[in-house]
Amino acid sequence: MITLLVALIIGALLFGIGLYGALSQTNLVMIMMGVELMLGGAMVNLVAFWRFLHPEVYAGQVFVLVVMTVMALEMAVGFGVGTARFRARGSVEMEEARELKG
Amino acid sequence: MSFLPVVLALLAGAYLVAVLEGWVSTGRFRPAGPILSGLALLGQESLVPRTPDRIFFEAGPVLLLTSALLASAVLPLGPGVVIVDLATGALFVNAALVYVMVALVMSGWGPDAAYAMVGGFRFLGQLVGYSMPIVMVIAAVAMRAESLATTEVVESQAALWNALYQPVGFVVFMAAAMALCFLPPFDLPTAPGELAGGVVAEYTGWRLAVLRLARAVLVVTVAAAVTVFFLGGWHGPVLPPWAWSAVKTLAVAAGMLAAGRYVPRVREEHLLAWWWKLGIPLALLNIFVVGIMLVTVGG
Amino acid sequence: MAGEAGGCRSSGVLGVSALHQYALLFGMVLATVGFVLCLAVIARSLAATKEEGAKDVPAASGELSPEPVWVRYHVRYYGYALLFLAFDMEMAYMYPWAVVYRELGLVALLEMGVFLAILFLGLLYGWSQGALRRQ
Amino acid sequence: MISGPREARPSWLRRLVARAAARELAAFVVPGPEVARARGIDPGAAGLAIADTPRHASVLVVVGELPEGLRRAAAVAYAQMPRPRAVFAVGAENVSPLPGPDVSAALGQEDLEEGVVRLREMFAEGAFHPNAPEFDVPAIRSRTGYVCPMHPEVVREEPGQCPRCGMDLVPREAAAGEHGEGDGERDHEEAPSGEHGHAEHGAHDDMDHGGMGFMSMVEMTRDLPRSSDGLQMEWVEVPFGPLFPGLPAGLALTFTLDGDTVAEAEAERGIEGWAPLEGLSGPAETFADRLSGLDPLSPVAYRLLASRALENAAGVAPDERTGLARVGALERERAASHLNWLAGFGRLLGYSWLEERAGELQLALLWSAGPEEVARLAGEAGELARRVEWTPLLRRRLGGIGTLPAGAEASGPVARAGGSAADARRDEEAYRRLGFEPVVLRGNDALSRLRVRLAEIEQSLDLVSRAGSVSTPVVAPGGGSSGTGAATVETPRGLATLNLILEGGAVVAFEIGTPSARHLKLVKPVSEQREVADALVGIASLDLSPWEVVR
Amino acid sequence: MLLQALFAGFFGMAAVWFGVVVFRTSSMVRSALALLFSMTAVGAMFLAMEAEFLGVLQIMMMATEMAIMAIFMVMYMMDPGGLGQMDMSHQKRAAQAAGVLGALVAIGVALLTSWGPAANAAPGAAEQTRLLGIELMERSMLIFETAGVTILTAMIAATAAAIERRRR
Repeated sequence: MITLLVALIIGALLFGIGLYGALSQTNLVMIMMGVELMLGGAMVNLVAFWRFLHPEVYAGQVFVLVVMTVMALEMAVGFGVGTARFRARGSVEMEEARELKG
Repeated sequence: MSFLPVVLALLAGAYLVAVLEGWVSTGRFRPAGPILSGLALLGQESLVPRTPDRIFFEAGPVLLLTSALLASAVLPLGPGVVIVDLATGALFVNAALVYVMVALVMSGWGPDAAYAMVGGFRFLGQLVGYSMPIVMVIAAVAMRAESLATTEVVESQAALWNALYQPVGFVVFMAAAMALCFLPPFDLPTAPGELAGGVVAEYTGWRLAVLRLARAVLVVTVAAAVTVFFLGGWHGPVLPPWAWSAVKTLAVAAGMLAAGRYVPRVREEHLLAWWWKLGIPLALLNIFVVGIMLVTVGG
Repeated sequence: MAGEAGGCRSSGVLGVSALHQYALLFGMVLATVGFVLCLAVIARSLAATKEEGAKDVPAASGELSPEPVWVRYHVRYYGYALLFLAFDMEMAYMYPWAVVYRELGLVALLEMGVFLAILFLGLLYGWSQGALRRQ
Repeated sequence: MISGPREARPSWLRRLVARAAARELAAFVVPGPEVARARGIDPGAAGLAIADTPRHASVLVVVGELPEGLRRAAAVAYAQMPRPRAVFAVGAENVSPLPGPDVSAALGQEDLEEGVVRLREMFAEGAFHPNAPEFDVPAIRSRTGYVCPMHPEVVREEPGQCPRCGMDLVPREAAAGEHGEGDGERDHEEAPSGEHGHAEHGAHDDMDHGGMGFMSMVEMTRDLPRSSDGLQMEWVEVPFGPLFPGLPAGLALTFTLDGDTVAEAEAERGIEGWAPLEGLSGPAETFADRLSGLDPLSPVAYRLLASRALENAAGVAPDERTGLARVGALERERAASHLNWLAGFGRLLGYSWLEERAGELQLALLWSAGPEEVARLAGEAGELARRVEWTPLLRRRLGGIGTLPAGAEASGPVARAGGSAADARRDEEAYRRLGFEPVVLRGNDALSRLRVRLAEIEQSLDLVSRAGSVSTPVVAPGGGSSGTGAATVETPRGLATLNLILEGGAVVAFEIGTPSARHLKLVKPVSEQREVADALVGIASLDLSPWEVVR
Repeated sequence: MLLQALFAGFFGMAAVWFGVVVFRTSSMVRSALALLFSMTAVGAMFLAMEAEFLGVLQIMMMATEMAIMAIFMVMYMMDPGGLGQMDMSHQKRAAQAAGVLGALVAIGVALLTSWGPAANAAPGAAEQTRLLGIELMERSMLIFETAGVTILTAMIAATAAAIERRRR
C-alpha cells in the first residue's frame, strides 16, 4: 500500500514537472520533453495501479505498452515536423512561428 | 552465491582479452602487459580539458564499465552459475548494453573537442543501425526457448546450437556484436587513423585505464552473450560446464579481435545502409524461418 | 495469479526473490562506482596534476587554437533516426509474443506477420522517400 | 630525471609505477611514422607502441631535423602529453622549443633500439621527481579570448556580453600569435531588454537585434550557408594536421566541418620554415646532396633530378651503366615509397594487417643489399598485392572516393589511375631498353590509385632486378662549367622538373616544380562535401608529400 | 514490502530530480540525457514494483529514444552546449503555478482516494511476460494491431515531413 502511494506521488510530481516544462518552454523540442515527462508520470501510475490493484488484469500492462508507443510516436512525428520547420524557417521556436505567421 | 566466481571469471576473461588485443595489435605476446599498462596509466596524469562538461567527461567511462558489467550479470557460466537469473535476461542484456552508446555520447560531448564529438555522434548512428537487428535476432532465440531467461535459452540448445538452427541470425548477431563493442572494422567512434582516437582521445591516466578495462569487459560480455545465445552456452562433452563456457567465450572474443585486422573500416554511410537495407530484412526473415521451423519441425 | 506463490516465486536457481536480484544489480552499480573512485584516489595520491600551458586545450594535431565545437551539429543520419524512433516500438510487442509463440503456434505467427508487414511497409516507404541515406 | 617528470618524492609505489611506465612506453612520432620508415627506422620494432594522439603517448620521438613550423607543432603536442613524458631525438640536433632531448640517437635501427633501452632506464629512475620543471615556451602560450556562442566572429579580450545578441561571452583558447578579428568591431547600442523584446523587431530587423531575454533563431541562421539537405547548421574549423595520424606529417589541413561533413577544406600551405630555396643554391658538387634532402620521403628521385640537370647544364651525358643503375635506384625508391604510402593508408583505413605488412616490406626493401634481395622481395610484394586485391569491404570503402574533376592537373599515379598514360619514363632511353610500359587504369578514384600503386610496386621491383643494380646515382662533376640545364624525373608521386643556371661551378638560380605542389590544389575537390573519413581517404590517396611544397 | 517502498521511493526521487534537471540546465545535451536518466529511473521503479518486463523494456527503449532526442536537440537548438547560460522559457510564473497545481491535485487525489486493499504479491516475471504475450495475442489483439497501424502512420508522417526528396 505504501509503495502504491509512493508511486502515485512520484507520478504526480513527474506530471507536474512535465506540465511546467511543456508550458514554460518556447522550443518545440523542450516542449516535447515536458510531454514525455508527463507521460512518464502517467506510466508510473499505470504500473502502480496494475501491480497493487489488479495484478491479474494484463490489460494494465498493455496500456503501459501503448503509452510507451505513444511517447515514441509523438517524438517521431514531432521531430519530423521540427525538421520541416527548421528547414523552412531556421528555427524550432514556437513563439516565433506564431509571430511569423501574422 | 555465485556472485564471486562469476565476477572473478569475468575479470580473468577481461584480462585475457586485453592480452589478446595486445597480441593482435602489436604482434607481441606479453602476459603481463595489461598489469603493466594499468600501473603505468595509474601513474600518469589524468588531464581534464579546459571547458568540458565535467559531469559527462567523468561519467562516460564509469557508465561504460557499469553497463558492460550489468550485462554480464545475467549471462550464465554454468547451470546455476550466474549472478542474477532474471526472467527477462535476454532483454536485460540489451537494455544494459544500450548504455554503452549513452556512455560514448557522453564522452564524445564532454571534452568539447571536435574529434571526440564526431566520434560520439558516429556511435549513436552505429547504434541506430545495429540495435534493431540485434534485438530481432534475440527475439528469434527467445521464440525457440519460450523464455527470455538466459539459462533457459542455453537449455533450449542442448540438442542443437542456435548457430546451426538459425545461421542467418547468428551471422547478423556476430556482426552486431562487433559493432556493439566498436571493434574494427566497426570502430568508427574511436577510429585511430580518422579521428586520432575519437571519443577516447581526450582521456588520459586512470580515466583511460577505466575506459580500457571497460572495453575489455565489454568484449568478454558480448562474447559471452554470443556463447549463451548461439553456441549452446555451457553444453559440451567431457569438459565441465564452466570450462565450455570459458572456451567458447574466449574463442569468440579472439575471433572478433582478429577479424578486424584483415579488413578496412566500414564507411558510416554504408554501415547504416547495410544494417537497414540488409540487416533488418535478414533478421525478419530469420524470425519467419524460425517461426515456421518451430511449428513444423519443432525446437 | 495473485497468490503468495507468485510474488516470492523464485525465478532463478538462487532461490532469491526478484527484488533481491534487483538489489544485487544495484549493488553492482554502486560497487563499480566505488571501484572507479578507489582508482581515482590511488591515482591522485601518486602525484598532483601539474597545471601548464596548452595542457588542457583539446589535442588537435599540434594546433593550439581549436574553436569551441559545441555548436549545432549536423547529424546526417536523422532520416534513419526518425524511422528508428517509430520502428523500435515493435520490440515492445515482439518479446511477449516470442515467449508465447510455441504455445499459440500458427495463429501467433500470422498475427505477428501482419504486424511486421505493416511496419515493413513503413520501412519501405521511408526507403522510397530517401530516408535511408545520408541526408 | 626525465624532462617531464611528475612532481613527487619517489616512494615504493611510485617506483613500481615508474618501472611499469618504463616498460609501457608509447611514442608519438614527429613528423610521423612514414618519415621514420622512409629514413629506415621502425620505432614499433624497437618496442615503442605508436600512439595516435599525444594524449596517449609518454615519449615524443623526433625523427630527423625538423623545420621550425613542425618543431612548434611538436611543442604543442608535447605540452598536451600527460606527465611523465620525455623527448627522444633520433637523428635530430635542434629540437627547440622542446626541452633538450632526454635521449639522442643517430638515425639507424640499432641506435634507436639502444636509445630505447636508455630511455627505459631513465623512465624507471626519473618518472617522479620532487621538482619538476614547468614546460613553458612562447609556442604553447595561449591567451584566453572571449567569443559569443552564437556569433563566432565576435571575439573580445575581456569577458562581457555579445553586442549582437546580449549573450554572455564564453572563454576560448587562442594561440598567442593570433589576433581576434572581431576586436575592433563597432559596438552596438544595446536595446532595452524585455521579456518579449523580439516581438517588435520581427524578422525585418537586421543585426541590430538586441533583445536579450529572447532572441531570434531565424536571424541567427539566416546568413549561414545551407547544407545539401537544406538545413542550416553551424560550421566549425577543425585542424587535421600537421600532426594527424592518418595523413602525411606536415600537411597543415583545416576542415570546416558541417557535422561530420567537410564543407570546406584548406591545405594550400607548405611546411613552415622548410627548404628555403636560397639555401639550396651553391656549389654544384654538393647541390645534389642538398636537393636530395628536400623530401625525406623520396630523396633518390631528387638526387637524380639534380644530377640530370647539372649534367644537362654541363653538357655531359651519363653512360649506359650509370643510366641502368639510376633506373634501379629510382625504381627501388618508387616501390619503397608506394609501400610506405600503403602502410600509411592502412593506418588511415584501420586495416592494421596492411599497415604492418607494407611497413615491413618497405623497410626490408630500404635495407636490401642488392638486386637479388630485391627479387626475393618482389615475390612478397606480389603476394601482398594479391591479398589487398581480395580484401573484403575494400572496394566498397574506396570505390568512388576522391574522384577528380575533369581537367584536373595531375601527374604520376594519380594521373595514371585516371586513364592518362602520362609518364616521363616513357621518353627515357634506359627505360625504353627495359621494355617499360606505364601502368594505366581507369577509375579516377582512391581504389584505382591503390591498384595503380600496387601494380607499380611489382613493376618497379621487376625493373630493379632487370637493371641489375641499385647503387645511388653518381653525382656529375660540376667542373667549374657554366650553362643552363633542365631535367625531369618521374618521382614516385609524379613529374618533377628542375631548371637551373650554373655559373662557374655553382648553382646560382633554379626553379623546381614538384608533383605535390600541383596536387595540393586537388585537396579541395576530393574532400569538399564528403564525410570526414571519405575526405581523408580521398586526400591520402593523392599521396601528397608536404616536404616538396617549396615556396 | 519496506524494501519495495524504499526502492520505489529512491528511484522515484531520482526520476523527479533528473526531471527537474531537464529544465534547469542550459546545456541541451545535459537536458536530453537528464530526461534519459529520469526515464531510466522510472524503469527502475517499474522493476521495484515487480513489473520486470515493462521495467527492462522501459530502460532499454527510453535510452535509445532519448539519445535520439539529444540528436535533434543538438541540431535545432541554438547554443546546445549551454555556454551562454541563456534562458529559453516564457510565462514562467503561470507554468510554475500550473505545474504545482497539477501535481498537488494529483497527489491529493492519490492520498484522499481509498484505493481498497492492495494486492500484496504480483505474479513472477516469467509468468508475467507469458501472460502479457497471451493477452496481446488474444484479448488485446486489436490494440496490438492498431498500434502497428499507428506506428506505420507515424513513420509515414515523420518521413514525409522531414525528408526532402532530392532532385537528381
